[in-house]
Amino acid sequence: MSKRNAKSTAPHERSAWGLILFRFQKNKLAMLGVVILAAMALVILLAPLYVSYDRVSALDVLNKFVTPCKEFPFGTDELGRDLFARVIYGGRISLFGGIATIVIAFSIGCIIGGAAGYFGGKVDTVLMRMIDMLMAIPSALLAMAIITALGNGIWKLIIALAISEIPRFARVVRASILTLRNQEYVEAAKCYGSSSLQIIMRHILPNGIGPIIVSATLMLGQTIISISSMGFLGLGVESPTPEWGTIISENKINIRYYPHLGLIPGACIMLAVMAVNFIGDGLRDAFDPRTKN
Amino acid sequence: MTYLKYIGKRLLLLIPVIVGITFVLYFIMALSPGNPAQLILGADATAEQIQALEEEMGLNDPIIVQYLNYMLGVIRGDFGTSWVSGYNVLGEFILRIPNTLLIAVLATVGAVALGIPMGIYSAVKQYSLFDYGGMVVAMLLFSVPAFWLGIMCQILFCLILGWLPAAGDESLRYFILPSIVLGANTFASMIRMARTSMLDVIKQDYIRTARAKGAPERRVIMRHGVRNGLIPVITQIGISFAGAVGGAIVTETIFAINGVGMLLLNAVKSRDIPVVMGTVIFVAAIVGIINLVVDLICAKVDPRIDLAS
Amino acid sequence: MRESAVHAEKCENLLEIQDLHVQYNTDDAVVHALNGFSLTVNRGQKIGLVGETGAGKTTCALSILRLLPDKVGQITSGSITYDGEDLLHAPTAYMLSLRGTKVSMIFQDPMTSLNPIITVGDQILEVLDLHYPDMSKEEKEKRVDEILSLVGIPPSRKNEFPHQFSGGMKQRIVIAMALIAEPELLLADEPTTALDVTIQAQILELMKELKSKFNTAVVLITHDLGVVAEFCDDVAVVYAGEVIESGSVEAVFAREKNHPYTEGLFNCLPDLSSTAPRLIPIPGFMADPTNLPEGCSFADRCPYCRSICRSEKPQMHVWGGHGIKCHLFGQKEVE
Amino acid sequence: MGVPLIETRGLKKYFKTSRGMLHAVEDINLKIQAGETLGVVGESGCGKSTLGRTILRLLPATAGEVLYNGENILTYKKHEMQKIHLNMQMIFQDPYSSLNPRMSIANIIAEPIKVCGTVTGRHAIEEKVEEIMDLCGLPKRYMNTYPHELDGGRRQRVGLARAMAVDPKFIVCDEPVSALDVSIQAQILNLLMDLQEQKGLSYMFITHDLCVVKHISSNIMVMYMGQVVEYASKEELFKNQLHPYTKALLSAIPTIDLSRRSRERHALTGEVTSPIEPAPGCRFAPRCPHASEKCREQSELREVSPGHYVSCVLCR
Repeated sequence: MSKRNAKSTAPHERSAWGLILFRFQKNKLAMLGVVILAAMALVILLAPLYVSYDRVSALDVLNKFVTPCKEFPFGTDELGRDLFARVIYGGRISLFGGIATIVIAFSIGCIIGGAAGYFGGKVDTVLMRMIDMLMAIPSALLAMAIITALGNGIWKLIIALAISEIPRFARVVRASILTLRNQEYVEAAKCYGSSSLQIIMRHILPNGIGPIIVSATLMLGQTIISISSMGFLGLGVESPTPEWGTIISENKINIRYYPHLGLIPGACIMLAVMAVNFIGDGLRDAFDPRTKN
Repeated sequence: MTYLKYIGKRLLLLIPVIVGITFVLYFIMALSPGNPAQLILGADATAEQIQALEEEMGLNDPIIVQYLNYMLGVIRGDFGTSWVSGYNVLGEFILRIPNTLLIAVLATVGAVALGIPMGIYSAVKQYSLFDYGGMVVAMLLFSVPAFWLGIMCQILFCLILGWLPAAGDESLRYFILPSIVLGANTFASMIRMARTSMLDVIKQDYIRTARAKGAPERRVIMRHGVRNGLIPVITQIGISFAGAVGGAIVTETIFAINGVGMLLLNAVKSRDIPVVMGTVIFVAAIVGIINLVVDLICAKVDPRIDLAS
Repeated sequence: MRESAVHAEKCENLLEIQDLHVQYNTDDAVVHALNGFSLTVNRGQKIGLVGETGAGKTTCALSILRLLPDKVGQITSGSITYDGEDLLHAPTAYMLSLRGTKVSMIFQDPMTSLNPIITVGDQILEVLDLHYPDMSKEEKEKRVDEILSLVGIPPSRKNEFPHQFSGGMKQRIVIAMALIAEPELLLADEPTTALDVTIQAQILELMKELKSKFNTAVVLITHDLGVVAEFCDDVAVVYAGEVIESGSVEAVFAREKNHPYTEGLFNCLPDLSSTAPRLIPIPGFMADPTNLPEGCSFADRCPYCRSICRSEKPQMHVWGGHGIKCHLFGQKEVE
Repeated sequence: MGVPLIETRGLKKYFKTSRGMLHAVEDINLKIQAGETLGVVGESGCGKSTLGRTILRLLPATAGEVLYNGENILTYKKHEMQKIHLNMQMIFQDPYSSLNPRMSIANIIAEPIKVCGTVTGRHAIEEKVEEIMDLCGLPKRYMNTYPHELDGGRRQRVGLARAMAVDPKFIVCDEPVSALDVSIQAQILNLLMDLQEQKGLSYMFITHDLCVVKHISSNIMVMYMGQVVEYASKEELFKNQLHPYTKALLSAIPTIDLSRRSRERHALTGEVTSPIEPAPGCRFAPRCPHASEKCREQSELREVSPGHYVSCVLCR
């Protein structure tokens, strides 16, 4: 008898959220992702404290193609611009632009998908027809078509990418609401007279948010890649505005002889995307432990 | 017969989708700043010349009339002419689509042919060295931007090693590297999808039933596991192919392949709206047909799918 | 060892499980699923294995076929002997030749236990493909047709897929698959739980018929005492991974002498013929399989619990085939 | 007898399907007096759950009336619905999906009180929750636990506590014990009966298990493919069941009574199909051992003896 209550297994006495957090924290790769992403975000956000923005476009013909050294930690490019400053300030667009895109796509996708899933019927049919329409075109093409209309600019790029990602969010949200809508606890809530808003806020959102956050995270990775690809193609952001993709694009021909010009911004993209993907995978396993093992 | 009826129905359903998307795009583009007449005639055109051209192009009509005229043209197979080059949009597209389709198909087929078996093997040998290795490769390829991978491959295999040509589209050899670069992402997602799907299937009751029948492990996996595990992966192939067509823009730029991607990129940069519109319509149609083919394959593999309903 | 399988004189005891211990090693804890599980099945016997969720009934069946989940399920001690052959140490090839031919199994949920993308005919035929490679294609097809009509499915439907059949029909197909090789032992894991009562009656009736036709021994795993009373000759009551009472259905269901747990089960069962206004529930919950008590695992819930029950595991006390594992019966004459 | 607490008149619920109209609930007339339990028995797909949900307006009725104390609640406007919520509640089959996994036990029970506003003030609500938990046999220490930490029996108690939180008069119990082991099932059944005695509750007890229904009901309604085939008091039904389906259902139940082992069984052949665009006449006829030409006529529920209704042409 004595040993009965002696051992308490780890997940006991935790709320459902606590349990998710617990599982997430146990995932080493996911925690590594959090650390990497937090460090990158911090470095980028605090940039003004240690590198002046002027250095981004300050030409220095005497110091062309400097390989990484003490004075220029990331070296310089063919115009002698400080790659460190360019990469750090470029991160503002590549990383935070990606986050902004996802936030916009996420919000609008949630509203569209949520309305379609919760109200069903005609609302669903109409909204889903529109979503199907957008899905008929590869999202890269859609984004480019929208940029054609809007023209260049960081926010225009973000809006174009966000619009091209809305359909996928709307679908995930709708699917998760469709399964939750018929849960018995939702029926119980209707039984005691909860309004639609109460049901969505108290019952559907807390339970459906898991898979949506997971897909948002996994899509954030792809969006960071999309932004830098657009930058590389010269859409949305144009040289000399620093952005990880534009930096690689403007140094394209010199990378063979000065590899740091390609490796450093490339590594930044990969590191950020990988960190986000680790977090996404970790969240998925934490929300739905069945996918693991 | 059900197949033909289904195909017919799906193709008909494609029409409202394309009409809808052209409608939305046409309006956005019509409202965007910039004067096409100016664009066509160049900077040193006089105001009279511009006005005359605007009149001729119907730019002074209400947008809805312009749109209807455009769609009437589309129905007759006339997608207009490029504002920049003056060439026929349909002709331009037909000239370039083979190159794009070639790399997109090569990339997707290669990624599928390699990725699915690897994913399945990973699942069967879960937690083995192969499994971990496969996951690392998939994660890396999933996180690397295609343009960067493209440049790096170009430098390594073309410039340094000299194994393959770096740019152009003269022979099949030119397409090898672009296809690999374009297929990398699909390859990664195929490994991951096939593995997840297979892990899910292995846990199913019917797998246990097969074992209880006395089927050896190999047969259990090959006969009962793989076919079921493939179903969700096949659905993904259609999406991946669409992604590859979109991704071709970057690949074609890096390897200087004269395909639809390049056409579109140049059109977007010069705001050549007829070309953008035409390209989007054609690509939507191609993607729609590919998705139809994928759904037909799914129905073939999975008897639970009823095409009639 | 291998020779004994082809021994001319067959053992009387078809299956003998001795003191079996099985555990599941999960991420969080070690779950002790079977704790000294013993059971004997004779040829042609119909024995019911009754117990609640988590008692270890299914684990027992999976252990016999060595189909416990890879790496997680682990047999730690004990023995399983089938027809004189030690199954726990038999080579894989022997297990493969055993499964589906000599010992076959029916699973609980007919909805999921058939492969959705293979025709039902082919799934039944596969058993013959696996175990009778020399049989001609026509002969196999004929056998499939025969068994299908035997379980009440028109053979003309054999080219259809599982989703085209109702739940009851699927279970008939599963039974056909299990019986086509005419096994000596059938492990039926809750074969009727997922079905409606009228369909359950049909399936039980069918199993009875087929059982007498093939003289198959049946281990019927169920949580329903009524099903046992109607279908089985003998019964073994399982609690927390051990058989705590066993005997003929007549002896156990006479309700004269029972293990306190069995007694509790009878008392809390709403029955058609009983008129009691209130049921008498068993207090408390099943012992935590990750943390089993030292003594009798039922002690916590037992109305007759004494100090010895908390410290010492009870022995099986047997009277002419009726055994009860309880200290209460300790002082009384043993055998 | 006065006005029944719950009454339905010609209640119908049809669903649109790709193959036509599914007549899930067909023309149901029932009465439940205060303090009584109506057992609704039938196999899966017979429409018993749909009936319960239609009565509570969780599903919109296709036709007919639902009367609560003589008032048709199907015509109630949104603001009048509060009356229904305070008086009519439901408990569900699956103790796993019927509780919101993200809410603590106390919150789950407090939610209906807050939504309905029967008790206000944080302290008062907390007291009420404690009172209800005590009533349903849930120790106070579970207040801050979450559903996933409880076993099936305790979860089912939480589900019951949530329904009891607004002090309803009538509860629809949709298979509340089917997912539980017998020993736990007995606890819940006893609890339901205790609550009924203390609070004068009425139940509509939906189940496929005739043994359970016999234990808890005052009247029993047997459904088959959306229709009532037999409706009588418990004593009458078990003593003198008339409809061939009821007989078959009863004889199909496995019993622990060995003396009944060799009883004559009315084993049914065939299986239930869904009532999509059903032909008029008895829907049980295709499986009925006594079916004849007459069964194709419009069948209706007839009172064969006081309070005993049967829908079969054979029982005049």
